[in-house]
Amino acid sequence: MEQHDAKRVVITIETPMQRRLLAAIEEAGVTGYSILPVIGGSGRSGPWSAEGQVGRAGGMVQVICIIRPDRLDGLLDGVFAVVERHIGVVTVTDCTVLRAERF
Amino acid sequence: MEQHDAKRVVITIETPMQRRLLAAIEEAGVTGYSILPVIGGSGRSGPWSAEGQVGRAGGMVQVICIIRPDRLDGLLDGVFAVVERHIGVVTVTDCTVLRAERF
Amino acid sequence: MEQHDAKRVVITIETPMQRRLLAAIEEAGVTGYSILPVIGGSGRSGPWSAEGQVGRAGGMVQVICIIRPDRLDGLLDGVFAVVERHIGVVTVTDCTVLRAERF
Amino acid sequence: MDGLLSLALTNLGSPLILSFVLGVAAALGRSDLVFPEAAAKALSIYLLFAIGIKGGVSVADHGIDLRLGLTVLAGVALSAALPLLAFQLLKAMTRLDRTNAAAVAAHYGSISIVTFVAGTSVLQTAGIPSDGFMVAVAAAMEAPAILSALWLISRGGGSGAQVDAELWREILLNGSIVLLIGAFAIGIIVGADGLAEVESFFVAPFKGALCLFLLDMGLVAGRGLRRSRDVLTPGLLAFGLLMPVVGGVLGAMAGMLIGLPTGSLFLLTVLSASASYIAVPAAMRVAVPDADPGIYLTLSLGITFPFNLTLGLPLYLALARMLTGG
Amino acid sequence: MDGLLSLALTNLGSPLILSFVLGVAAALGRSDLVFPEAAAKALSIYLLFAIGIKGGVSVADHGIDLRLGLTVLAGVALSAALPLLAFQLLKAMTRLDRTNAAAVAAHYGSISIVTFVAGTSVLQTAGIPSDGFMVAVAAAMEAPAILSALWLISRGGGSGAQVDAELWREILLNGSIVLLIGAFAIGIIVGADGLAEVESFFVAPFKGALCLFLLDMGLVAGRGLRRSRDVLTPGLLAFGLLMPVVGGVLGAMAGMLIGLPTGSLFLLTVLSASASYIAVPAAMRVAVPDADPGIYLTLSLGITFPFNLTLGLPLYLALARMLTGG
Amino acid sequence: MDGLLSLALTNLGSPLILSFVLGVAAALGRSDLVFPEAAAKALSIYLLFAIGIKGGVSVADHGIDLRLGLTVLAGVALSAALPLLAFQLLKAMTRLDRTNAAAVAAHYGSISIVTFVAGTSVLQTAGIPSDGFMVAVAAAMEAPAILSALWLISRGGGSGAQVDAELWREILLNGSIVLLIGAFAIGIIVGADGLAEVESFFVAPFKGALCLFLLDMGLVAGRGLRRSRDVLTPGLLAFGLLMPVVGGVLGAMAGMLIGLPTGSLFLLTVLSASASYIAVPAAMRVAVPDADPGIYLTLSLGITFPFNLTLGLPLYLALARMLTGG
Ligand SMILES: Nc1ncnc2c1ncn2[C@@H]1O[C@H](COP(=O)(O)O)[C@@H](O)[C@H]1O
Ligand SMILES: Nc1ncnc2c1ncn2[C@@H]1O[C@H](COP(=O)(O)O)[C@@H](O)[C@H]1O
Ligand SMILES: Nc1ncnc2c1ncn2[C@@H]1O[C@H](COP(=O)(O)O)[C@@H](O)[C@H]1O
Ligand code: NA
Ligand code: NA
Ligand code: NA
Repeated sequence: MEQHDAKRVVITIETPMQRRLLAAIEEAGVTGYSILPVIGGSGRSGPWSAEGQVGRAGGMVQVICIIRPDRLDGLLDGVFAVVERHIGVVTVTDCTVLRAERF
Repeated sequence: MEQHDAKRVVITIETPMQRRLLAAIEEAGVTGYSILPVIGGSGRSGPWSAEGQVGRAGGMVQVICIIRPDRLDGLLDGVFAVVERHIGVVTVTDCTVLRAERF
Repeated sequence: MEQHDAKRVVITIETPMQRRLLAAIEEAGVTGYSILPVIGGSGRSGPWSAEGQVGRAGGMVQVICIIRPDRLDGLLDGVFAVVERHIGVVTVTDCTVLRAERF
Repeated sequence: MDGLLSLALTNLGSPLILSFVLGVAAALGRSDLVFPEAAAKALSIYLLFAIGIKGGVSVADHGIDLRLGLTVLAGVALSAALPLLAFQLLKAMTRLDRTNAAAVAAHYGSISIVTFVAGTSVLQTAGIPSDGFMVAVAAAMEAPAILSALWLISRGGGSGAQVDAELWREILLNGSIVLLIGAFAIGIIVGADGLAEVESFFVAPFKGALCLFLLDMGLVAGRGLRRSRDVLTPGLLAFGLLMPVVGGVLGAMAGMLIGLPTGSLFLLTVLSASASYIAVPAAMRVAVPDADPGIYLTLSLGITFPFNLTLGLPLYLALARMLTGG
Repeated sequence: MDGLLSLALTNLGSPLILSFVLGVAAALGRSDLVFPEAAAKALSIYLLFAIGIKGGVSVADHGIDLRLGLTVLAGVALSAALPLLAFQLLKAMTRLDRTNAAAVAAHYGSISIVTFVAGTSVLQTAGIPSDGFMVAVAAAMEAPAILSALWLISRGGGSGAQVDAELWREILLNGSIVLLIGAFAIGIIVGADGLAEVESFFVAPFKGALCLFLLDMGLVAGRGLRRSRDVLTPGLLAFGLLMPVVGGVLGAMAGMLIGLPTGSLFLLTVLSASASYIAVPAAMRVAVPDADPGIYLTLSLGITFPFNLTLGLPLYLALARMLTGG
Repeated sequence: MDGLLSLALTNLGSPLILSFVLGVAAALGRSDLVFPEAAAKALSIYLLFAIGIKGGVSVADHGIDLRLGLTVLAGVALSAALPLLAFQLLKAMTRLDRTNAAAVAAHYGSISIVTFVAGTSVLQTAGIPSDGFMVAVAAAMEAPAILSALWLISRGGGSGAQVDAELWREILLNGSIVLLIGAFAIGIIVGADGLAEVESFFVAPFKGALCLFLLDMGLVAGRGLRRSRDVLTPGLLAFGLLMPVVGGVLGAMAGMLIGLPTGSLFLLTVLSASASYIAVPAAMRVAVPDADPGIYLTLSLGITFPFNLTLGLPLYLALARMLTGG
């Protein structure tokens, strides 16, 4: 099966910032992403869990973008502008994809 | 800790196709996978969110298979037959695992 | 955007062991992780699904740690002690991160 | 006509419809009000079980007669025939290709159980009785439409639809049908005495629970509309408003032929007028992946469902009353 | 015997049992009917809270006497002793190794709160009163069985069980116990007046809510059975049907010794006959990871739970009536 | 004073408060009792809808008068002014920097709808009527406090808060406000007749449902406290107990000026005394990410909410009675 190089960008961010992050992603010309729920975690601001929340203020989501390598810089710039002052983790991994025409 | 090379195959697919995808994976001789919920996303067919659904038609799941590198081609062939005409994203990443005897 | 090398460690483990795994992770000096729900899967002990459960005994979660490469061995040792006798899958992937000072 | 208007106003002023309107408004205003997916599913299980058991108990009370069989048959025939009609209308009114037109058509032959439930609620408010077996008719009308649509597609040649035994099992044993028919059977077995034991859970709070469910349906419909504005051509919009009326009239005529009383004739009208947005979309995603869900979901959930709920129900009730003199 | 049969039929024809049967049937037929996990958890919180508060209010009304203490003691003793008996039976009837046999045994010493709840429902239908403190007995019987099983394993040498203080805290403060005992205490404090305030939430709709919960339990049990057919040897199956009866008889005898009246003796029988499928499996996964959950979950949830619910309850009631002349 | 004590005891002995206490205790004891997130959200939708529709129906019954407008105005003024006061208190009592102090202050100007709901429940038990429009006052008080806090921050220079039109839309159309006001409008439209249709869902079971919700709030508050022990300096703790009383007294005085009767004056007191833990934290995360949620959530949810629920409510009722002679 033919595979093509791509980048897998995973952004873990607070739920209240989700809408803004997606807007930034789309502005960077990336229209493909998937959102996964995060039910708990820990970081510099201590541990939290979805069950320990009443509002959505404390929750997080994971946004995954599979992109062509040449779009990486544009995406990261846009994402960073949103994440900069907020908590959130951004990782980039090399991967390969089937059907490269879709990215 | 000793680590062994492996492949991490992630398939994002519509919920109505989940049963068929798992059958194809098993037919390819892969018996290990984990399923993660996807709560929203965007692609060529536009954005969607789990909260904007009444039925299961629109939802997606992420199926993750950790496999020995030599099983990759068989798995991708089987997966592709299911995903081909359907929406869905397939990525492959190199990784290492503990306890290689399990894969 | 400047990126830094890191390791992405993903541990899929039974819910009843979650608390012990997190304790082991923290003991290894790693304070950053995110927990994602797993809604089903299959392995040597056969297939399962979150909907087929009454208690939490059968469920699984995915714990993701992004760490500096030099912390990998310590983390894996701690994790392995917990996972050893239990079902659970551990994978390690190379990745890059923004804001390395956070890890 | 005056009666029709006041009927429409009564319907529009009921807590049920207002809850739906609130949901649509919140979604269009992009409020972050959301109904957890799990809660919506749990509510729909509750509603299906409640309506099923009540239908079964009513059948246990009144006995089974020939009407039941005839009405189920009529339902199956309507479900199978309406897609053919819808397909012709779509060819005439819109530019959809064969695949998309057939996929949309399937939805209009099948039914929306929530519209049905809202219909029973309208009957209850108006104090009109109906046959308990209409629940079974509803279940019987879910699937035949899918068959017709697949036939329409295969007739057109092309890559065709991918249908296997597994898909048929999924369609016929989908959760809603199993729950509806299962609860119906339970109702027949336990009868009025059995229902009395669980009345304060399944009967008394029913309407209030339906309010919250319709609030969620409103949110879903509103969000769907916001997202798919571009999809909606005038032709599609007109179809989404015309087809339920056409289907409803045919359903009412079938009810006349069988000699159904007002309440049941009304419900058969409602079933024929309503369009599926749960079972059929799932089947289409598997069997006809090339059809665009943006089109069929927007039509059935964004246009026809709100139309039926607000204006359709009083219209169909007036029609049923006129036809039966009830 | 005639009375027993009619009792069994009444039980089988109740909405509760039929809902369970519907769930099992849907799962065996591989319907995609699913109950959202969150809804099932919420329902179980509701049921535990309701049964706890009602028990507490009843204790507040009738006062505490020596019987309470004696029955709790009897419950603890039964919970600790039944695993030893179950272990011997398993050794005789099956080929399970020591670890798996002990893990299974733990489940049969502990209890199933849903079976208990269904038992109170049967009593209510039959119009037989019972002591409110039986809720506390249920809570007290959850954990001792685990201790016995761990002792059985450690006695056998080998790698042994991994038990630490943390695990004990988890077992003793597991959600069900805390909720049951907490609501029980609330019931004692607020008494009948306090209960009246929340009656139309916790009392009236209780049975209907239990229907939906049993529907889900049926789905879970049916799915479990489908998946683990291979695991079930004739010996295991026989154990899963025999052990509850043996446990129930011992529970009934203990109740006789204490002099419990019909209702409470019945409930002690039910608790002894029932097998855990929530607290004990979780504890076993942590402490005895080598034991196969496919075996103990299939037995307790797939065999013993359905048996108790359908045939066991009427049997135990007949037994309780016979023994107490009630 | 004797009356106050017995009032406090009645409140502490109600199933509502005891459920909350059970939740706190379970969390502090690190039980694994958890309430599924989806169930908590569904319950809060139910509670908001129920309280909104009841308020609307009551307004439909009694008509609208000048008092409504005046009270809404008073509410807005209190919401905008209390943060300024809170900010000064924080500067005097704690070492928080400007950003954190302003973020905390915002919470105390805004309101906690659950505290409000518990307040209406206390009124109902005491048999004291209140104005239905207090629901609208609650909604009106949610947002102004945020504005004041942002002004406090921007006045201090520095990087400042990031506020855009999008954020304002999110704040003003947040789910709770839309639901509360929407259900309130539905209540006004459908009136008492409409409410009667859904009474056995929205009215009768209300208190019991609130019990379960408070159980969850207790779990959340307890868990929050366990996690943030280190954050809580004596100064912060004192502020968390003092500020609600100060806010409450100001609210009561405003109510006196308008001439509100006992019940409504009590509710205005409760709103002023309560602190937000849903809408404001979300807004702060977006606009003032540098402020530490550990501080403001611990204070409002871990200290002030439990204080208000247990001791505050009877205190404010005694105050309201004293001031109005009611
Ligand atoms: N190293 C990490 N690996 C995985 N997730 C992390 C990591 N650091 C932070 N997170 C996630 O991001 C959230 C906020 O992190 P922080 O801003 O460091 O408090 C945490 O609660 C985790 O869910
Ligand atoms: N580039 C991508 N990265 C991550 N997820 C994607 C991507 N493209 C599509 N998806 C997911 O797959 C779904 C369907 O994609 P599509 O078939 O392009 O509409 C989307 O809604 C996303 O959840
Ligand atoms: N190769 C694999 N890839 C992904 N997930 C796996 C794999 N093997 C096991 N799992 C997950 O781990 C669980 C337990 O695996 P096992 O111990 O092999 O039964 C499975 O149910 C899956 O959720
Ligand atoms: Na139809
Ligand atoms: Na037992
Ligand atoms: Na306030």
